[in-house]
Amino acid sequence: MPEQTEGKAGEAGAAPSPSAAAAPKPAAKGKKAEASPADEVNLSRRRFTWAMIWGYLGINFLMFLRFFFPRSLFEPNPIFSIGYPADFALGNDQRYLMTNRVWVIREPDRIFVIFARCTHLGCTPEWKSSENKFKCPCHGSGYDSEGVNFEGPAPRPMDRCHLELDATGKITVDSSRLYVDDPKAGVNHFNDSGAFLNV
Amino acid sequence: MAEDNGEQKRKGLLGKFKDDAEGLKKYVSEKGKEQLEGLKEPEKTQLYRSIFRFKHDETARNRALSVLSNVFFHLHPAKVNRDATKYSYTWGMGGITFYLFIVLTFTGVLLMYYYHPSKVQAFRDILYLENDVPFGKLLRNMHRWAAHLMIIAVWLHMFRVFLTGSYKKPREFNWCVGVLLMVLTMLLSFTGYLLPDDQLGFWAVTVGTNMARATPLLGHEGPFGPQLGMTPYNDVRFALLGGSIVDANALLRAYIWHCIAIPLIASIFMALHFWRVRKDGGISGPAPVMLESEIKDEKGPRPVIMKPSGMQ
Amino acid sequence: MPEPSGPDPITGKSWSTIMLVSTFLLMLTVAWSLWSEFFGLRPWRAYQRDFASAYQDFLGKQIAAQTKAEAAVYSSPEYKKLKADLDAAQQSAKPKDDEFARRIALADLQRTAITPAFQSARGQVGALIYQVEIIPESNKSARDSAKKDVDGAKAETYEVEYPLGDGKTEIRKMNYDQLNAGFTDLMALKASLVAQQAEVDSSVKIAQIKLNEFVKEKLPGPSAAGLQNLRNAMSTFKIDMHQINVNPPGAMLNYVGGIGLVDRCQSCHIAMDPLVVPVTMTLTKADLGRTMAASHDAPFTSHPDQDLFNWHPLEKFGCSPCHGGNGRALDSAERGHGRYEHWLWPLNYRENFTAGCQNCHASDMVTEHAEVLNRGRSLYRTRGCIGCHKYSGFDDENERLTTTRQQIMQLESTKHDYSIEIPRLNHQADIAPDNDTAHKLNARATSLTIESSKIDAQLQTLESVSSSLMRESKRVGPDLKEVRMKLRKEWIPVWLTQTHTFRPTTKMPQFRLEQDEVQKIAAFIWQQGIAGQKLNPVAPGNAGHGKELVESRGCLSCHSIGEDSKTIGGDFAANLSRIGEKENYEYLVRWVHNPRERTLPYCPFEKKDITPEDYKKHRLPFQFDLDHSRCPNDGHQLEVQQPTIMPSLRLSDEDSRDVATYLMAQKHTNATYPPAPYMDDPKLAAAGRALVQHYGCAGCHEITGLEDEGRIGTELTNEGSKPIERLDFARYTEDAKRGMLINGKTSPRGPWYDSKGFFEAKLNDPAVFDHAKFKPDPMDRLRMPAPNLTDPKTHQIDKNDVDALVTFLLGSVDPQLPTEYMYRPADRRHAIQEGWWIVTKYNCIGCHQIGIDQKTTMQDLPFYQAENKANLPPVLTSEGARVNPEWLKRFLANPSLSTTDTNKNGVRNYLQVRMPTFSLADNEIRKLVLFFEALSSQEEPYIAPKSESLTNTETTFARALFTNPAAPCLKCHATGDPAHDKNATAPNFTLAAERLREPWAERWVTDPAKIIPGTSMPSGLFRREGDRWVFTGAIPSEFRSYAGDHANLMVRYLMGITPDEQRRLQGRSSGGGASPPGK
Amino acid sequence: MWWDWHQIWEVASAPDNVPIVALLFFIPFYCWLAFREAKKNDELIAKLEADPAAAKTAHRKTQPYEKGWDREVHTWPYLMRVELLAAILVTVLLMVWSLTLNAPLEEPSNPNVTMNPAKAPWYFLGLQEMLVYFDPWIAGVVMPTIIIVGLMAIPYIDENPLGNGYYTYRQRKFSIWTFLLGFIGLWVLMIVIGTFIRGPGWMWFWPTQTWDASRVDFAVNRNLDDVLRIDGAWMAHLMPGSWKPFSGLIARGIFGIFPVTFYFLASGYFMNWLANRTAFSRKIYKRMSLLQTVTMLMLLALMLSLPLKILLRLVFRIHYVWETPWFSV
Repeated sequence: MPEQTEGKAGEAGAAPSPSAAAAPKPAAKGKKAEASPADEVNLSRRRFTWAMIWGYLGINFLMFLRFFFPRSLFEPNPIFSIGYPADFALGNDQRYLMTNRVWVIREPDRIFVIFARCTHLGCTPEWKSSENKFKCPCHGSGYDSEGVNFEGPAPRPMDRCHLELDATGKITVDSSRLYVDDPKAGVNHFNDSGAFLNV
Repeated sequence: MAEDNGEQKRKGLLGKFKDDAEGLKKYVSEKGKEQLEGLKEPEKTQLYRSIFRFKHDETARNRALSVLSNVFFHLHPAKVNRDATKYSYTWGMGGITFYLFIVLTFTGVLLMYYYHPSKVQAFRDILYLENDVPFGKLLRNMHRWAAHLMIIAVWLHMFRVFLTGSYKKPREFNWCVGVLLMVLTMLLSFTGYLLPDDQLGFWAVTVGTNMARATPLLGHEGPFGPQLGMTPYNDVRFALLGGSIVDANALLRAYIWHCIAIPLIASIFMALHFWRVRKDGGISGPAPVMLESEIKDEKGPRPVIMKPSGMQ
Repeated sequence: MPEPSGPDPITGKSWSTIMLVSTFLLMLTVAWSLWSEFFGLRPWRAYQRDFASAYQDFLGKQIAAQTKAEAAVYSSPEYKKLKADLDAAQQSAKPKDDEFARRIALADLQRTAITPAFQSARGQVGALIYQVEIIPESNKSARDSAKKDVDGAKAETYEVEYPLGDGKTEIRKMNYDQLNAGFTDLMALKASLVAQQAEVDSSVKIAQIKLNEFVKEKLPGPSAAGLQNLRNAMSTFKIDMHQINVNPPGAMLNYVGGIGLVDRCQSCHIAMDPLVVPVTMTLTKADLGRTMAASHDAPFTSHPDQDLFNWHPLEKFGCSPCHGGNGRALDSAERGHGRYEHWLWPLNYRENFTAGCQNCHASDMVTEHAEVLNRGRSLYRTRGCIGCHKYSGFDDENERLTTTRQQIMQLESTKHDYSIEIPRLNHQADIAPDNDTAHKLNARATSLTIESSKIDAQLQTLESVSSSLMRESKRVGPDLKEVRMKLRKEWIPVWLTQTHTFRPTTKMPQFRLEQDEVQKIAAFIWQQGIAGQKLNPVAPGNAGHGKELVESRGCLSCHSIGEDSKTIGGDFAANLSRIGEKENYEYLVRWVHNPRERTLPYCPFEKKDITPEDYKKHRLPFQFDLDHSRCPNDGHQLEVQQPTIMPSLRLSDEDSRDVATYLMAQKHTNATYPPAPYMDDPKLAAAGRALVQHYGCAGCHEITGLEDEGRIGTELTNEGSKPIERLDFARYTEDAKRGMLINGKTSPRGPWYDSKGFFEAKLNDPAVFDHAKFKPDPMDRLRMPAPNLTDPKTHQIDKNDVDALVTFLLGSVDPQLPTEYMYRPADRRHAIQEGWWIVTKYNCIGCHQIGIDQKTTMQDLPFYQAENKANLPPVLTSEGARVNPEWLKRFLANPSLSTTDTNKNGVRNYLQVRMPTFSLADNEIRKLVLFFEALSSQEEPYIAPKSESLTNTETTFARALFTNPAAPCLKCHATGDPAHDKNATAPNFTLAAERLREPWAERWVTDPAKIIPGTSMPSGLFRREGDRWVFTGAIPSEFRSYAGDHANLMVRYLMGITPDEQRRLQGRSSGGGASPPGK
Repeated sequence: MWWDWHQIWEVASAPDNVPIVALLFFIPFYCWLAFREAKKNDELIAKLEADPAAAKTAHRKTQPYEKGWDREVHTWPYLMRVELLAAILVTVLLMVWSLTLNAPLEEPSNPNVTMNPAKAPWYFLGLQEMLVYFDPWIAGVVMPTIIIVGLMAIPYIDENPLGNGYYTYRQRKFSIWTFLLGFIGLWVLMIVIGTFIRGPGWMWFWPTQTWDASRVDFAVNRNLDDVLRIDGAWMAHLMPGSWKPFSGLIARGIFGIFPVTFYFLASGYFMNWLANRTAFSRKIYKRMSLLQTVTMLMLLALMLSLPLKILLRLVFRIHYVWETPWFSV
């Protein structure tokens, strides 16, 4: 004896539902006379029943959607400490490129952290110390020593990470909070507090 | 609205626009209303009809069609013995089993999204499911309990079929298929037992597969096994576990048996099972009782082999 | 056709109702599942809501208080002044500062102005240059034309609207080079400008810093504003899961314990989240108006030991690696704490928290911040657990010794084979048919000869190693070979039966022995003792003087004396109260004189004591000590010392007698001992031997014939992670599972079927799991004796001791963290780690203060209070920086610094208390020296700084200073002249040269109190004058002109001082001579 | 410790045992349901047998029927609604179950620590229990195979044309009893034993007896030949010297054949007798072909061998009845 899934219950949805049985129409029964009670079908109740079945399926569907978004990941933690400001000499520092995909830039007056992602299509540019610029291997965008684009298709300078001093005076970087400078959009957050540290 | 335009000509541009707007408004409101009306009965929409190729006024024909023209339903006959709908006769266990099988497939597939069949991760993935994945715990519980329920359902189904003698001619073969399906069900559950890679599963499977050591001829501890050169590394148990102990390979094998191989085989047999139910004359009963007095005596020579069915 | 009597029961019945009901149920279940997903499994939401409100109230109060405090400070004159300074500084700096600011801004403007032009120019030129490069050198013409293009591009000018400041701009035509130059120049310019600006602002910065420091000092903790921010944050506090995702960047997916670790503890213990409660703040339940009693109604305290986070940052360690528990489970406290059947790493209970440290700090003897654990470790050692239970890292000299011996024997056999082989080869060579076979054979022979000489070298090393190990290896209990000389016969059985009543503080555990067992064991112990070695009788000494010695020489920093409330002294060694009842006077005299003295040396190879006869056989004098430690029979290293920790105090024979006499008086006069004739029954002894082996007495004691007995107990190195199935709860398994205690009460913490429960039960009563068992044969019973954990005051088992040991055991697990988490430092800290093992082994801390705030046993003794504090042994907190390691080695080897006159302290012979001779093994000395150097972060090896010798003027000046009335050095410092040294309270200068490190000496003379607070050495002898130290006292006129550093001069002089120089000075020294001034 | 209710609760409430507890209710309920139907049918049958005339015309079902009712009803909706309802109710049950009970998850697997008791999944506990009475090769391999084969053979050996498609007891006494014995007695019951009776060390604990892992009980098992003192001593001197050492072995090996063969003959005879008791069963029996008969008798004999062996083992403490170097029974 075969069986129907919720799915089928679904398609059956708008078909005359079981409770239609309450109203076998003479047409349906052919010439056979039949004494059947409660001739009119309680439509609202029928709809309500089906609504609940659909509702159940709907909610389940949503639950399954939620199911695909686990509460914790084991991806590298975007928040990390890069030690004391004094650890960085003038110029750019490659130490955290491999582990965190960032360059730490120390300038006479400030430190900031460039997120090493080309603003064109998201490749990781390389630092060409000879030409004193970042060059993107994918489509040749070039950025100057501050990560500001000057050649190639890149639309805007590379983004900068949020950074702040923790209680012990170490620099904490959060590469999930990025500061954007987009001349076209006319926004520049590079000078927001948190986009750089004064030293 | 051609002649509308005709009139428009004489009017000013502005007025023309006004009227157009008016017309549009009217048009939209009217049509909209009537079509909204139409939506009250979704059965009448084209969309709906494109899916269900029959009308839904409750005529015998449509009731038949709704079953026959539906890929899922049509393994039912259009009409059934009026008493076959009686729960006291059918117990509905076969159906429930199938339903549970589908539930298990759903939940199982979802669980697979988070499960790696590897010694390092298997156990941790279960923890992950329990603690980190929304509804993961619920799904795992459902999967497990549905599996247990399915086994009970299968047994009761068999029990019922026996008690109503529904295995008798012409349903002998389908009974055999049923028996195989039952075995497969238990194997499904058994292979799934190992997957969390916890003590419970590990030792259950160890105990279970250790019996295979003793397979006559094929197990390295079974009768005449050693004489045939069976060792822990070439006997049937090894074939089951992919190793001499329950380890990474065993886990992977269990996983594949559980998620792909057995479900596949089972579904084939299920198809067969259901098809045969129809072909062997639908659900077995309740049939009209037979009387002892009506048994015809055997005629003709008695073959020593079992008699082909139909001889009576 | 007939009408049916009724409606068709199938087609005629409507199911709508039941359908409705069932679908309704369906909806209910779905609602339920949603509820459980979002609330049922999320108890922490309630906690957080609760916390947010309570915390806000708390912060409110804080803010009020803080604002008041701040107001007070801001109105204080100091603050006003500093503020004023700051403003002034700013004022003065302002014009220049603004100027720079303006120019920097301009530079930025200009750069932005030329950047676009420059970028396009650079791009173009770059591209063209590439074009040039790809044309082969050979094709000159093409190359040139290409070059031209480049030049063209370079020459091409761009119009730049170049800002000139205050809004004015000019149109400049700039070609590539100009742009390039301009760009780089501007960058450089800006850099320099910024630098100059910083220069200008430096005064401001300084003032600012001063101000900040002042404020920080006056107003510790977060500022009112900060608090306010916190509070605002809390008012909009988002109820959400707080988790630490321990997954260091760049790490593999599976990290801590093989998996990315996620700890959610902070979701309930929300105050532990530094983002919620800053590390500079602490929060207690009391602060939030909660009581400790209701334990997990509000888990709202901040971490009690915030310092730990400096070395154990949360983002690296999370919570559960140290504390245990199931860090991710949040659906209930029980599951989160991992306190359910199938979680292998449950949360440690409060009293065992420090168990977690052992995970990584297993190789420490002393771990900071982990008092309980440390106590556990030292108990494990001192209470003799180690005697039966191996624990890797703990006192394994014996094992190492055995392996060394095996190596030795193996090498010797090889050597022996060679010695046979070589002549054989030579012989064959002689009879060899032809030359080159002969050569071959000879060559082989010679190579073997060389080989065997190599082996000799190896053997020598191994021998020295084994002798060193033999010195290191100590036993917990006394040597029982000398029992006949030492003990009163009748006392032994009494001791065995009532160990803990006779001496409540003894280390020896109480064994559970049947009376006959006691007799057998006692008999064996008695009869295995060395017989026939009579000690010649000694006259009794002066008990009174003995008492003084015991109290003054420092015996009491290890030993205690007196009973119950009258007990004084340390608990490191035995309590001497009833020693008189058991000891034999002559033996005691010998022991006090030198505890390491042995009656007969023991040869580990022949496995027997070497008797005078053996020596006679080889015509050797019967003399054995550390310098004569080779066996007369086989030349191997002998055990020539008592394997006891107790050092020699180098007392004279008289003193030893006096002490012994005094000690012999320590007894209960009314104590009686039944005669024990059976002690001489050889049959009993034979049975006794088996028993002694069975109970593993040889683990702690040296016993004839059982010297090499191994440890009988299970190894406990990984006891903590032993699966519960392997811990036999015997008849109590079910009770333990159901939380019923052995005494029938219900256990406060519910089921105790876990390691903790087992350890506790076992330590409280080692026999517990024999209860209700039927074991008529005592040999079947559990052997573990009752360790002495009773608190002598309460006579109850000291719960703290049990907790400490349990903590230690719970922490002893197979490593679950990646090896890089293990604390195995390679740098100085390693030396410190190593050193503590020895320092605690010999109880150096009984007399010396080594750790900064560590207390010594001695400083609490009644004889060292008030003015007697000066008689305490030296504080060693800066020893590493103070002394020359070479000297320290010598000193540790022989603290009297003299071979002849040893009855004194080498350095501070003015002290009553005596630095004893531990006859440490070289290995130990090495470790100790490194330890001290590491403690005061000194480099190793030490290379003395070169100091230029004094000119004559300097010498005379130095002498003048030295004898200056303002600095009566020789008043206190010893000189070697007995008359003078009577009142000396400081070391002799003649030692300085080889003992002290110059830099330290300089720091010392200038400000001793800074190095050792409360030292009797006067501070303020020198005052800072510019960059040099100048003597504070009156300086003789002729030296006023001296430009050098006085302190340095003084030190250099001291380093060169000789005895007769000293004598010469003594005459002149105003404070010198027998009578200090002021008398 | 006796009367330990906590123990029972512990076992019964273990999440994985819930299905078995459920089984304890399902089986009786459905048996009751089935036999209620059977009773009705049997009464109807009796009536009709008594009155052949009526038999010609009567509506041969217990289910009510009246003229004018459809003999067949539309699957849609009349069957569908049953199925839909069943689906919904099962879903509800499942959800509630999953929300109230968590699927067990124990310690990470560890080959060095065996759980005590180490139990197979509940639905295989029958086999595991069989392991106590038979060698693994029988309990673990032969028996399961025979069960499967036997089940599949049923339709081919059951020659009773009656009771096809309706519940009846009278018309199928023999087969129904056999099946009940097999399914309930030898399968479900064994599972229940394996779950509730078998404690640590697979020892037999009566309900309300504490599962004490440290319990020690005396269970020496002898082979039948030991009991009968078969040592082949007398054979020894009929043999060439080189064989002598094996005489005992051989003697036992040969001896074992007798009880086994005897059992099969005896049980076969017994079954035969059983199957020939009523006139009806004789009739059916006559219809069966030789092969059918033999197969049936074999299967029945094998089935009965289980309870018999249980008896031998538990009561007479007999380990093997037939011991050979290669296999033992």
